Amino acid sequence: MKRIFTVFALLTGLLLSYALYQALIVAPTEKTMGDVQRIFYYHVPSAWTAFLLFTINFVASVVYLIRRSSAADALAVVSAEVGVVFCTVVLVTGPLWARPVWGIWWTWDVRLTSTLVLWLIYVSYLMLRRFSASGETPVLAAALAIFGALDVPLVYFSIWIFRTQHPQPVIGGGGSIDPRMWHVLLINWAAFLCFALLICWSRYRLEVLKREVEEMQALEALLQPRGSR
Amino acid sequence: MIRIAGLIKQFGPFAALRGITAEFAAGSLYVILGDNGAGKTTLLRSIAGLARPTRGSISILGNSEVRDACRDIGYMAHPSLLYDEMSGMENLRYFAGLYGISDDGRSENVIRGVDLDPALTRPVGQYSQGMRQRMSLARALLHDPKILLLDEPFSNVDYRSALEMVKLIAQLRDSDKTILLVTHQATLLEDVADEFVWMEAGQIVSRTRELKLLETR
Amino acid sequence: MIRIAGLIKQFGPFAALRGITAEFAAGSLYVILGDNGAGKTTLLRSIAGLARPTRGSISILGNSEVRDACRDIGYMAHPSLLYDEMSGMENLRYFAGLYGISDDGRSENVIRGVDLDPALTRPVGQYSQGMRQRMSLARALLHDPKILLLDEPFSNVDYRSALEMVKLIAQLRDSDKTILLVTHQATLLEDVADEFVWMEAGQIVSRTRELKLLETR
Amino acid sequence: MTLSTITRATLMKDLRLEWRSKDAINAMLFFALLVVVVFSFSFDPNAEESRQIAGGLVWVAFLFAAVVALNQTWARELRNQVLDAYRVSPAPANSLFLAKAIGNFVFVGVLEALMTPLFIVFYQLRAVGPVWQLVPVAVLGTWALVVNGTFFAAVSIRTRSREIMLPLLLFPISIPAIIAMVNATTAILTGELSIRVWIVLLATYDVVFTIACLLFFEMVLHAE
Amino acid sequence: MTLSTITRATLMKDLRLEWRSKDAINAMLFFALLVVVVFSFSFDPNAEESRQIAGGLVWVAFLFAAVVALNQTWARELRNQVLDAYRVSPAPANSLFLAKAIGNFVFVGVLEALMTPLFIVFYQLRAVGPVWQLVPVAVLGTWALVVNGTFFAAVSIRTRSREIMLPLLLFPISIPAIIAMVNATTAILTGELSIRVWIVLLATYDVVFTIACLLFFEMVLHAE
Ligand code: HEM
Ligand SMILES: Nc1ncnc2c1ncn2[C@@H]1O[C@H](COP(=O)(O)OP(=O)(O)OP(=O)(O)O)[C@@H](O)[C@H]1O
Ligand SMILES: Nc1ncnc2c1ncn2[C@@H]1O[C@H](COP(=O)(O)OP(=O)(O)OP(=O)(O)O)[C@@H](O)[C@H]1O
Ligand SMILES: [Mg+2]
Ligand SMILES: [Mg+2]
Repeated sequence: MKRIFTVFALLTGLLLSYALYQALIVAPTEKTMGDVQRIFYYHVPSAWTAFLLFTINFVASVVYLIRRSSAADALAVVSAEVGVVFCTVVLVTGPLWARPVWGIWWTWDVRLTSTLVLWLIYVSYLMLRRFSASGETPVLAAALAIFGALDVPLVYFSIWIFRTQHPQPVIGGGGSIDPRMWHVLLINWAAFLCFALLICWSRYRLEVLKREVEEMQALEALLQPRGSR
Repeated sequence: MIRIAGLIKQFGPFAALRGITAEFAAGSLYVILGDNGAGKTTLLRSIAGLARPTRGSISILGNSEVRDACRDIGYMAHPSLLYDEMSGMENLRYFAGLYGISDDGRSENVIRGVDLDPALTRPVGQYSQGMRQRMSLARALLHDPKILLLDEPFSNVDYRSALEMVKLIAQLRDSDKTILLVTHQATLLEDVADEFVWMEAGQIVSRTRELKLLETR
Repeated sequence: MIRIAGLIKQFGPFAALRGITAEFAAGSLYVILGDNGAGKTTLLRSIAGLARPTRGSISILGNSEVRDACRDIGYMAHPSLLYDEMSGMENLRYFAGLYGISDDGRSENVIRGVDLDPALTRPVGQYSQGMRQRMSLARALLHDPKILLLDEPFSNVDYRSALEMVKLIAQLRDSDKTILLVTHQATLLEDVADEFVWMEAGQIVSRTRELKLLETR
Repeated sequence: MTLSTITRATLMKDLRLEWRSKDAINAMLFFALLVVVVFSFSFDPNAEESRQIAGGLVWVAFLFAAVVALNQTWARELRNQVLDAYRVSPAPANSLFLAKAIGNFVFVGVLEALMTPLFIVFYQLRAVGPVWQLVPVAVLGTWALVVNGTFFAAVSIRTRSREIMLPLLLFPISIPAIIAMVNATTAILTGELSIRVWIVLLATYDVVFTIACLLFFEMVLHAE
Repeated sequence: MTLSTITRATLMKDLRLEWRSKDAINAMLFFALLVVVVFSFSFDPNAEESRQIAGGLVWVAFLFAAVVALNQTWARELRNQVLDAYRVSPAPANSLFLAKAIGNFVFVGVLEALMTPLFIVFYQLRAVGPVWQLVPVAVLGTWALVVNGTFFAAVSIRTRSREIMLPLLLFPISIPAIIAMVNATTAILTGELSIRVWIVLLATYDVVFTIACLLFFEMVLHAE
């Protein structure tokens, strides 16, 4: 297992470097935006990866509620944490891109706002886990995760009708995209997916280990004699 | 009839109950004794379904899921489990509703049974401590449950009323209920208890028919 | 030295204390007995300055204004008067500050005196009921007051610890303190009490040197 | 012993106690009054302009007032651990939930009924669109706030620093409802657009989350 | 055993309980962000009017934070009747009051410090007047909110006569402070008028009510 992990880590490193090379050197420079546009290769894969992780969080939460398996709960925490990280990358690269291109850091556009709301929902999920004083945090957290997932389509829909009432700064060109760009984008996405998987994997192992240690400690406490208090 | 097997309850790293296996039969009064922090309250809470066992199983009247037997359990806790802002009668009327009991007669009788006046309009928050304790017992008895879990019912209750309570409890026992009673005033129950269950550090260390204070330890 | 004259305390139309006149001398342990709702707690609260007498006067160590003597009063109530979220030691450290006591040694000693461990990091809210009760006694003793008002200190405390507490209280009495102790477990104090004060319906009905349970009424 | 009997009994008890103490309504009313005044000083109550932002104004005031009330919902049940008495009883968890949610709906509803005339007077509002439509918007919107709020208030009492936790959990989930309420209200006041789509959105939100709350509340209540 | 030692000890205890872990600051930051986002759905932040109402907007947000904080100020002291332990001790009543008021001030102050940059970034606010003047306005205004709020929160828990609607008591008293805060902020943002008079008003208000609170708090605390 350990060996597979190391090999996978090396492969991911290679893929990431290759994708970086592709993004910075190989990909053609965009005509109107110039080199800033290269943020695209980080911005978009991060977003897709974050969406994927949030989906995993939802599925894991449902499974947890049905099976009450500790593994599903661990997976839910891990995917939410890593998902929030990637979502944060989107929220940071977005404004970095917006500033030179639109001249402002932020605007209340559909895509931007819905991403922000998504981020807020999952941060509140992590907050709940952190602040819970209950012995059954996973149950409360899983309920919140499901509420959050139910909310996402409504958020997107509401913001979509809300903000398109007025003209908004338009993202990208929409329409066509240079096939070479498309190619680089896919490579980057593959690299990001591997990277996310890698982090999730090690974070998951850490989480499982932590739980095992806690269980050991509890067992130890059981076996040791104790006073009344 | 309560059957407990290998019950362990942990709060984080701390084990409050460390492997309890026991049976409690109907028609008997069990008095649970033990030092502060021995785990008596935790045991009762587990049986009542308020604390989830970390390991082990509890079966009540044949139900392996405690919730299924909740209609048969009467639980009296350290805190009063009463609304301070309402009078005793108002409280009982509300709780009776939760058990589907709609006539006030029953509530009034229970209140009289613990030697209080059902006509008292004062809110429970203004009762004296002992009156509150008795009201709390009344709440536990309200739906005439088959199993009674009483956590220190005599604390703060005056001597005379405590004797009355003992009589009441003995009667209940005789009407075929299973009664688990935690107390530190074991002498009050010397004559009526069927068995004394000694707990220490989360375990049951002995069960005796006679009360031998201090000597047992 | 406490002097009470014609003390009346009314809650709206209800008179909880109806004319109490008494003196309590230093170096004595007074055990106050009486039915639930007799007014024992109300009496202690009036002496502690928490309830304002409707009529009558209370003088403590010569101060006719209770607030002036507050440094000399240690009060233990039914509720714990402790922060549930802090550990025992943290609680005492804070309350020590209110009395201008800055060294931790004193707090630690007091906690050990009630047979608890000052190193316990668990918050008081997670203590067992009896542990909380003892912590509450520790808080009352913290500033070594000349007058101790203890409202049912033994309730929920296990038998062995209650005996230890009695010893501690006897020692305190011997170091010239005035102790007023309300309890329903009078037998515990049979040998150490100087006087038993019987209350009934807001009045002191008798004061005896010996304990005669039930017979007196 | 049906769901509705217990719901009614619990609701009645809560309303009676609230009537005696007036805790929640006091806090809400104070806050809402302050909000009206604060805003009235911060812009010209020029009819044209105020109509544009009044929808947002009103709902922000109600939202925050609701949070203040919701925080108190469970406080009474926690004192003396009365909630435990409910948990050991055979009463269905959902009847408690419904009672609390309906109770909060009544509080916030009363508040809205009291505040609306104030807003109208202070800001010289006059709706251009059909005013009666405000009623369904208010009902659906308030329920949206209150149903999730009650649920998350129950979750947040299981956490440290519970007061601050409620808005943290509630606001992100409520965003679609807030958008819909604000836009529908603005649309009615300015009479510019149809509110059909917003009503549909609100109704969907209400249905989805009421079902979700009813499905999960038992779990939350019986979590240790 | 001076007033300030006990104030410090009490304040420290409260802050420690509140902040038990550094998560608290994260929670507050998140809260601030949420409030900003919620407002953005109620008002079009890109619109020109938004600068006109920004003064009011910001203060409503702060007010909300303050109400959340004030609501829980005394709750902890009431559980297990710890307040009684304070009342039987020789510690001066005012040190308790000051500790609570300062604690709330810190809480609300931190939130203001966190929210302000967020408002600026998200709403593209740009003050025309001298920005540094916002600091004294915020400090004086927050203290005004907090000092009376703490006092009246204590009154409302100590007195049995809840019948007097507390808001109706507290509300008129707070109005001058709110007018001053909002107008001063708007004046700074639009750069139109001098804020001298508002600062003087706020300072007077603060001094008068701090003194009044300190004079009467002992009475309130020791009322039965
Ligand atoms: C300011 C914060 C921003 C955020 C939060 C944000 C968020 C997102 C998200 C979530 C996606 C993936 C969603 C999807 O594929 O449907 C995305 C895609 C994209 N973003 Fe951004 N974005 C931001 C700014 C920008 C800017 C300034 C630009 C360029 C002018 C930009 C250009 C794009 C492009 C071209 C895509 C891919 C479009 C597509 O695949 O449909 N974004 N952004
Ligand atoms: N929620 C909790 N978290 C952590 N520890 C707990 C919790 N509840 C109880 N404990 C601990 O478990 C032990 C047993 O507590 P329990 O209340 O069952 O004791 P008890 O036998 O009822 O004592 P008492 O006679 O004083 O009431 C105690 O040491 C207590 O501190
Ligand atoms: N705040 C109050 N308002 C109204 N009545 C009160 C209040 N406090 C106490 N009483 C009433 O005064 C009487 C005496 O109460 P008190 O608490 O002094 O009794 P006690 O002797 O301490 O009883 P116990 O042994 O049960 O603690 C009781 O009938 C009680 O209901
Ligand atoms: Mg116990
Ligand atoms: Mg008493």
